[in-house]
Amino acid sequence: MTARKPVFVDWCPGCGDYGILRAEEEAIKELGIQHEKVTIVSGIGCSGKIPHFIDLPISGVHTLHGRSLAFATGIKLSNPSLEVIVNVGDGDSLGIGMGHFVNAGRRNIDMTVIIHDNGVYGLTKGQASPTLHRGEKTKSLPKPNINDAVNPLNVALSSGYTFISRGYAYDISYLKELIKAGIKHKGLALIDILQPCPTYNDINTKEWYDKRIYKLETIGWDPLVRSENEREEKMQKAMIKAMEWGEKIPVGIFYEDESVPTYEDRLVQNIPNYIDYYPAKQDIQVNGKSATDIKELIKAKRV
Amino acid sequence: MTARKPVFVDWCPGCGDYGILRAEEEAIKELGIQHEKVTIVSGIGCSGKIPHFIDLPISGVHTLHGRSLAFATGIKLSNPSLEVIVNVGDGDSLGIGMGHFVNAGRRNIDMTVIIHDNGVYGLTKGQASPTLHRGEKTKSLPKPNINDAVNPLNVALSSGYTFISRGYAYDISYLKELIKAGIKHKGLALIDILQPCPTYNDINTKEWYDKRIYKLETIGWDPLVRSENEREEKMQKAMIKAMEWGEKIPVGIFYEDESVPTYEDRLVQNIPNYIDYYPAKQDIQVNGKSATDIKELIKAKRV
Amino acid sequence: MRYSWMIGGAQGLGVDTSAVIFGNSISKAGYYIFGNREYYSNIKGRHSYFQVVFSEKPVHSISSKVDVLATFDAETIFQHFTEVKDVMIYDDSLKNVTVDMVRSIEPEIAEGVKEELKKNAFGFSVGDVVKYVESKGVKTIPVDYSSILKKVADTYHIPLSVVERAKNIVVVAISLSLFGIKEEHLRNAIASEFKNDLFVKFNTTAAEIGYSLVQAKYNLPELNVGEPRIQVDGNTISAIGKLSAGLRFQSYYPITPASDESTYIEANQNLDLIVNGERRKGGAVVVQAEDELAAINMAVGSALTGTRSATATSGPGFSLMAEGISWAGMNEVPVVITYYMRGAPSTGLPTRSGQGDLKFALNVGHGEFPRIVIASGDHKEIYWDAIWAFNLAEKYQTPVIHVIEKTLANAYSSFDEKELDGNVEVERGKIVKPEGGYFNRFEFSEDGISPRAFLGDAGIFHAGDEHNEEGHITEGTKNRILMYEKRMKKLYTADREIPEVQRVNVVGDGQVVLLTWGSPKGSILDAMPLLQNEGVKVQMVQVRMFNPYPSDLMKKLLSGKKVIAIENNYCAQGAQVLSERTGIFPDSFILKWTGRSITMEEIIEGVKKVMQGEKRVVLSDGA
Amino acid sequence: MRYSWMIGGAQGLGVDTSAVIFGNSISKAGYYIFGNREYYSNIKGRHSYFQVVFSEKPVHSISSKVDVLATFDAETIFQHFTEVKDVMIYDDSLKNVTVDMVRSIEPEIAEGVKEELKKNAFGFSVGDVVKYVESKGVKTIPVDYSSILKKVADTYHIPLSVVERAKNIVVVAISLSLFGIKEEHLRNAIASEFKNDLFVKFNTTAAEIGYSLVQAKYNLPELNVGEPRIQVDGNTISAIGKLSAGLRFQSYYPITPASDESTYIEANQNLDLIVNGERRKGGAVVVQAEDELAAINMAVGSALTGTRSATATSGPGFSLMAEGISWAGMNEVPVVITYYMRGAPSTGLPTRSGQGDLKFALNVGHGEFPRIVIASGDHKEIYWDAIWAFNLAEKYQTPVIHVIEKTLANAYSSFDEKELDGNVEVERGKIVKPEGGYFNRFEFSEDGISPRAFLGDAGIFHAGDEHNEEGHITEGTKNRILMYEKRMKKLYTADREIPEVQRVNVVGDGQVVLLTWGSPKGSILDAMPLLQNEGVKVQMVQVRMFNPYPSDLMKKLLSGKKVIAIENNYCAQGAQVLSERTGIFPDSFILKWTGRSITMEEIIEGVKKVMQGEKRVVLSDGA
Ligand SMILES: Cc1ncc(C[n+]2csc(CCOP(=O)(O)OP(=O)(O)O)c2C)c(N)n1
Ligand SMILES: Cc1ncc(C[n+]2csc(CCOP(=O)(O)OP(=O)(O)O)c2C)c(N)n1
Ligand code: SF4
Ligand code: SF4
Ligand SMILES: [Mg+2]
Ligand SMILES: [Mg+2]
Repeated sequence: MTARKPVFVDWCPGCGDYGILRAEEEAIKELGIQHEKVTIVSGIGCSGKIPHFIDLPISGVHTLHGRSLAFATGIKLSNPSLEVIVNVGDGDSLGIGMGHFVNAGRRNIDMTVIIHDNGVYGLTKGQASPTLHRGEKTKSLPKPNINDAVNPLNVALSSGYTFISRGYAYDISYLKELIKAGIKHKGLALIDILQPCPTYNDINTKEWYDKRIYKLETIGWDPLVRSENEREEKMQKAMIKAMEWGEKIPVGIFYEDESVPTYEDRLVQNIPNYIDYYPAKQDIQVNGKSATDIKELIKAKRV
Repeated sequence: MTARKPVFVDWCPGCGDYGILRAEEEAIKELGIQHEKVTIVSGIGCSGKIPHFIDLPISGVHTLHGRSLAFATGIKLSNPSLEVIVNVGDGDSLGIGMGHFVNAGRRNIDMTVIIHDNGVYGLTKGQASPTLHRGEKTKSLPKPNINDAVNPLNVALSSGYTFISRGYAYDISYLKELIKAGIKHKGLALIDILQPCPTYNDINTKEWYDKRIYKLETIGWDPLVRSENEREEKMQKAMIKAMEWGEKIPVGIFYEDESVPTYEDRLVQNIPNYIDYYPAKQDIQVNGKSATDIKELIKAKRV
Repeated sequence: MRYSWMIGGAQGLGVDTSAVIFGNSISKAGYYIFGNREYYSNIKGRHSYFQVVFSEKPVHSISSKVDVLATFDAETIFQHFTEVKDVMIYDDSLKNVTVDMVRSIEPEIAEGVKEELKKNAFGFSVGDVVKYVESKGVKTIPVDYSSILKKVADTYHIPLSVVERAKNIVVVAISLSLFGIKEEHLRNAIASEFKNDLFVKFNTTAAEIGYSLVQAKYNLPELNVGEPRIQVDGNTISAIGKLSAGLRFQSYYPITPASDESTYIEANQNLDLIVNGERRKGGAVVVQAEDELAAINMAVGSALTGTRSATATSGPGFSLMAEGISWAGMNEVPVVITYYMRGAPSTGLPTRSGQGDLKFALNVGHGEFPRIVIASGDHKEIYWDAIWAFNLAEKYQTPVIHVIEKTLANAYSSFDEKELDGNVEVERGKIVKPEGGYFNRFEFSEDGISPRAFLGDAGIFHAGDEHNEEGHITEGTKNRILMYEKRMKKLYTADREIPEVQRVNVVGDGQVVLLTWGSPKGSILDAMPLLQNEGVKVQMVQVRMFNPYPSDLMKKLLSGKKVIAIENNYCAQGAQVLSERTGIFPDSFILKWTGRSITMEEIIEGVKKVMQGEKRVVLSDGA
Repeated sequence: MRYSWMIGGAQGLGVDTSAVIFGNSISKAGYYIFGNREYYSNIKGRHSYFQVVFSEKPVHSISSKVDVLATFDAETIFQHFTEVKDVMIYDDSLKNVTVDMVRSIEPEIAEGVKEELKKNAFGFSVGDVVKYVESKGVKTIPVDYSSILKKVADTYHIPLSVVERAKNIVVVAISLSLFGIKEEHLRNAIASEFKNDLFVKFNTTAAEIGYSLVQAKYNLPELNVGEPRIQVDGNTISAIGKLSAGLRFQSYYPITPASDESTYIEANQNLDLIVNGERRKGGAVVVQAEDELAAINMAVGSALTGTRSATATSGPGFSLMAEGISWAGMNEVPVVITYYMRGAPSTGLPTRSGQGDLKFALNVGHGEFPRIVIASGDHKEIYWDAIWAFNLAEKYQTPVIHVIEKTLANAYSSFDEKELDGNVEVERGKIVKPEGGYFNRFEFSEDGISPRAFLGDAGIFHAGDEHNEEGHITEGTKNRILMYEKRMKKLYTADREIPEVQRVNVVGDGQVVLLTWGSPKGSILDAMPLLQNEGVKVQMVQVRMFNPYPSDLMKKLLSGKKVIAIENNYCAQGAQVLSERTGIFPDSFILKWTGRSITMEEIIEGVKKVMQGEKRVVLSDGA
């Protein structure tokens, strides 16, 4: 095992990303997954640097702005034995990456998507992100935000995500449990993390959140879809709950449904031995010669 | 006025697009808008050809697959005196174009988006589009559809569209009225049109729809948000209604809210004379010399 | 001996199927064929046509003129009457249909037709066209399709609408009868084409009637096919090559003319493997992505797991892949992009062909990194190049772009099955299996190539940012110089290792070089003996790899010769690359950008014009 | 006379501001300056630095060595100690800090530092570095920052944390005092930089203390500034140029180093217009798009309404624009893309500079269409080129790519205000105002340029598909040949109309040509007189327009000369374009791809090495 050169964690002091880093690292450790089997795929932004900062021999794929879900899809479907976690910025996933964000829901691959939701484009100096509300003027903005915000939870619910949750970066132990639940969930899990950016976002600060956040458990919320006929009702309830924003902001698991087959399950319908003999595992050569027998394909073209 | 060379309408016989063409043409005529002030922006697909087929001296901008909303945004914001209608395919708008579809909601520009929702990628020979439900196997598919469907109405509602409606391609007179209402609506209007594709989609056929479709008017549906405090409730109701799909399929206006300022309204906050003296109207040269006086900008850089 | 046959008709009416049946019958009679498909970007109603050329020797190109034109609608007649050389089969009942009555014909094309007829003092109806072609010595064969169809419908007591498409078979049968091909071959072709029993039956009846209508005019002898032959199109042979190479993941977004390749792979995704003598099943995953941004990045992600992965697209989709390709270059990912070139720019002529994107492919994505680009000239090359592409990608750990033009993608040709024989080498390059812990993916090395491990084997880091040997971001200048150089070095290593002769096809000899790449190869090959007959001795130099470019060999081959660049584009981009790399400029150009392939005759005429001093010959044959 | 000063410190601690204040003070004393900014892709904590070079004559480049290095942290010392020539100001209390204690320094860089110190038998602490530089004859000035700050804080009864950043001002004051610049200039610079009164006060106090600490060492005389001068960075001057040209719509997606341009435009969106003598307000709309796919297509849509529109981006965003640019080419849309090049490929070195994307820009997007590409070499050129870009776009109705490198975007220079004087010509090309009805947007014409009308004026049709004169789709071959040719012809028209001398800057004379483009211009200009002093007479040839390429002039200029290509990339892409267009190959190369600009000294040394026979000089100066 090669030693690791030191990697300087270069986020700003007080950044919510430190909380996410801690919670995610702990979650991986507590779940006892073999570290080398974990691949963290990230986008571009302050958030995108996270795999480099994790101090475990996991793999990190620091990809392109907005595209991490596509990379993750290729990775997970080619090697379903990997634990794939996708860390994305809010601009990354809901602005430039929105097309993939929605379409990933349609597939329900067994992965975990973690949004660093800070209301700004951090690494490009604080422009408004898609979750900043209209009319709000953070200290980084010269004029009040001109666009409306999207609601990531409801977009995810409308697109097929089967685990919908929200965390808070400064409540590390609670967040760690959420991440563990998301990873354990069989299907595509979303964890939208309220992540204060003290450098650019002086509206959604720690103080602001601290007095608003409450846990869904405290109101006896039951997110679990136990049978197909519960699905519609639970989804409607979750959607309405997800609209709550203002004086009170709920965190926790809004919705969870394991009755929808994952994309991997669906693939097995077409490729019976997919799970045991997935693409990355298949022998494609023997002594430098192709192992694939294409004779039948050629024969079908005989004249 | 130059005469127009004949343009052959090359959709398949029986295609729902003919109904949309008729309804849209009639809507424009009945609204009495000066034809030259209408710009129809379209994407790529069978649907994308529509501007060429409209037999009026409107303008047509037949753009790229998935990108029509971006073109339309540039057009409308540079010349808000134009009536901009965006005709898109379901693959076009909800697959490759989903990022723009959602982010357009955040702006609420005064335009009308018309989806030709046929469940397939028509022009590329019938692959599943994002609105085809999982497990469905149209005659064009070799295997049942592996992806879940998105719900365009709910994605639009979660993203800020202020007029949400659904039409049916074969009910031309009803559709025409919907289109008129969408055009008249001040803000971003969505008309999701159920458009049978007899060539590739043998599931969502005319027969299939005819026995399922009912009009929201018939159940006394009231889509209108009359004041800000009605908004949340009406939106929740619309979301739940929009989930109805199966034995009964509602068409009509699900939600309408004119209390949200349009992007143009918001721009006026920053540029007071924007509406009267919009970009396309401004004089940028006089006798070939720049009309813009940059002296103050330069002076601010003096040392 | 070389014959050319063409069938046309509105899209959606079975023209393709009938062309395949015709080609099959001809093949069964022992002839080699080459078939080219032309169609509008439309699902139903626009004009499409298919040309089949055949010979007792392998054929590689289409012709400007057709011996037999098989039609059953008016538009085909108007679009193609100037191309018939010998026989035109047509529907008698259409005699009074005029150009202006054909709504699907484009105004520009209708204008051209009327001009041509007017110039020769004819009217604008099908009847006039019949007279026109007859005046040029063409034999015309009127057919009463409706009575034939009625007879067929009556025989099986089925509605006329069901047998409508049997028109195709009638005209195919007439054609085969003219050529003197045994009816049995057609019967067999029909039997293997249609799954439905009733369809086999009524089409066979239609065939019999068609056959009986005419006498053999050409009397082609039945040839003896020694070796088994296959007949295959470019999309399919590319797919088979990829699977053979070990492709196990393909992501794509539907686009003409690329998606048929992915559809074929998915349909055949359950594969036969022979691993250490044991047979087992393997599976290739095919994902329909939400767009091409996703498609390329899914394929790149897949490659990181050690899977041989690819995507296939054409111009608009390729444009969207630029950023992802740049990431793959930066992270030294072996990924294959099969680039089906079509008529550009933008949506362009989406169902036609073109070679206008070569320099874009060579320079795609921001920044400097090795992009290996290869281009195939025919169906056999496509197969071997598809395999080559993966070996190059893995050996040099960089994206490989495999260029195939629409014309080859949709055309089919027949050739001896043994051309695909031979050991399929799977060279995976420097692969290691670390036992967990951290792994330095980007270790510096002499040849620029680092040992590669796969996700899951160890802690491995990647970044689109400049990174150190561990894959972590660093902005230090020393690392930057070395890491950048390491990536670029791989191109020099490749240049050193890949023999230049493998990168260029040279055929024939002579002071005049026809310099080309891609599909014009076939037309040149077919034209060369004919040119030689006319006393023009030419050599064909076909570039198969544009990066790393075979500069030394090209200098040696071209110095002091008269070089004629032949390409399906406006700028002669292949020649521009030559100039950049060698300083050599062609003397003259034969170019075509109509989206239609270059015909054999165009090569012959074009070369002759050049020999007479023309510097730039612009080709326009084909409707 | 030429001095170089450098300040460094962790990002987010005001290094930029202090460099601006320093530059301002120097400018006020009558000197021309050139300032370059280097920073990590990071918000807070990583090392950033600023070099200011000044002289009584205009300056255009940075230097390899600095006369005065102004520091207040340890990392700056470690990163830059080998670059100090004369004076190093440092924080006394850091003496025992070793390289390994600085967590933010990258491991690769720390290694290098230790190697250098070890080689010279020094330890690894700041104190050791002080000894090291002293051993090289550098004067070191220890400063007790904490007592100074305490004094400042006490004076105004404010917490220490508030005055923390006054360190910057202290070190700036010491530096200015060393140079002998009047304190008054600093005081004025502080007053105009800070809005907050208290800030002005305590910074002024800090400045006074700093000033008093040292004696003047250089005694720069106060110069008389005749004409007014401005001091401006590349982002800003590009924005001003665009507004001056009539830009009224800009769409963008945030990206370094492009977005500051858009931010500036939005901040100044309410414009002064003078229309027929009358003053009125105009407004430029700036839209933050959801991605660069949207950004380019919004700008293209805007252009269709007759608005002068643009977008600005850098590598990753430009990659995403490929498809949109191809549509704009196909539909002959005048749109300007300001392309800020940075360290590539992929995310690369996102805050550093580079010239690695030139060939991508020249070939961007699938298919053949005219892409006009111009590249600016300094701030004045940026201004005039921004205007030129719009005129070219509208005259030739095609996308224009204006290349500016990161180094110029973030650097600032001062120059005489009158350099921006002169008539700003706004040439809109063939524009017509139809009175409704249908309009043929794509009319064939001799020069390839069709009359253009705007959306709203008439029924106008566009399509990414090949289209006829009316803008409707057609796949006919005759139209295809003509319409394609029409588009390409515009490039020939442009080539004919734009004098080649406008496309190349030629400075000096001699048998040795330094061939370059973009930012190296400045370093070459500054190096030329010094080279001449050493007996090396060189000519600079700077290409300003890559398409249409000034082939004839370049042949004339370069034939028979010794050509040295100087570029900020690995492949010498500008030279590759030269070879493609003229068959001329440079004799040798001076290249740098570290993301840092080429310094004046590197040019001098590089040219000397080449004169001694080196074929490829790789530069590496700058931390
Ligand atoms: C295609 C592309 N466009 C733009 C950028 C520039 N960019 C880098 S980070 C960033 C925004 C990051 O914001 P967000 O995703 O919210 O992440 P955060 O920094 O807030 O964690 C942008 C726009 C890029 N890297 N790639
Ligand atoms: C970037 C890009 N990718 C792919 C295509 C190919 N393409 C043309 S039409 C089409 C699908 C159209 O489906 P939809 O949007 O549903 O429209 P419809 O034809 O059903 O009306 C596709 C994928 C393209 N033109 N551009
Ligand atoms: S800019 Fe904001 S999100 Fe980025 S590191 Fe700093 S505090 Fe965190
Ligand atoms: S393929 Fe379907 S959508 Fe397209 S024209 Fe035909 S019927 Fe209409
Ligand atoms: Mg963010
Ligand atoms: Mg569709």
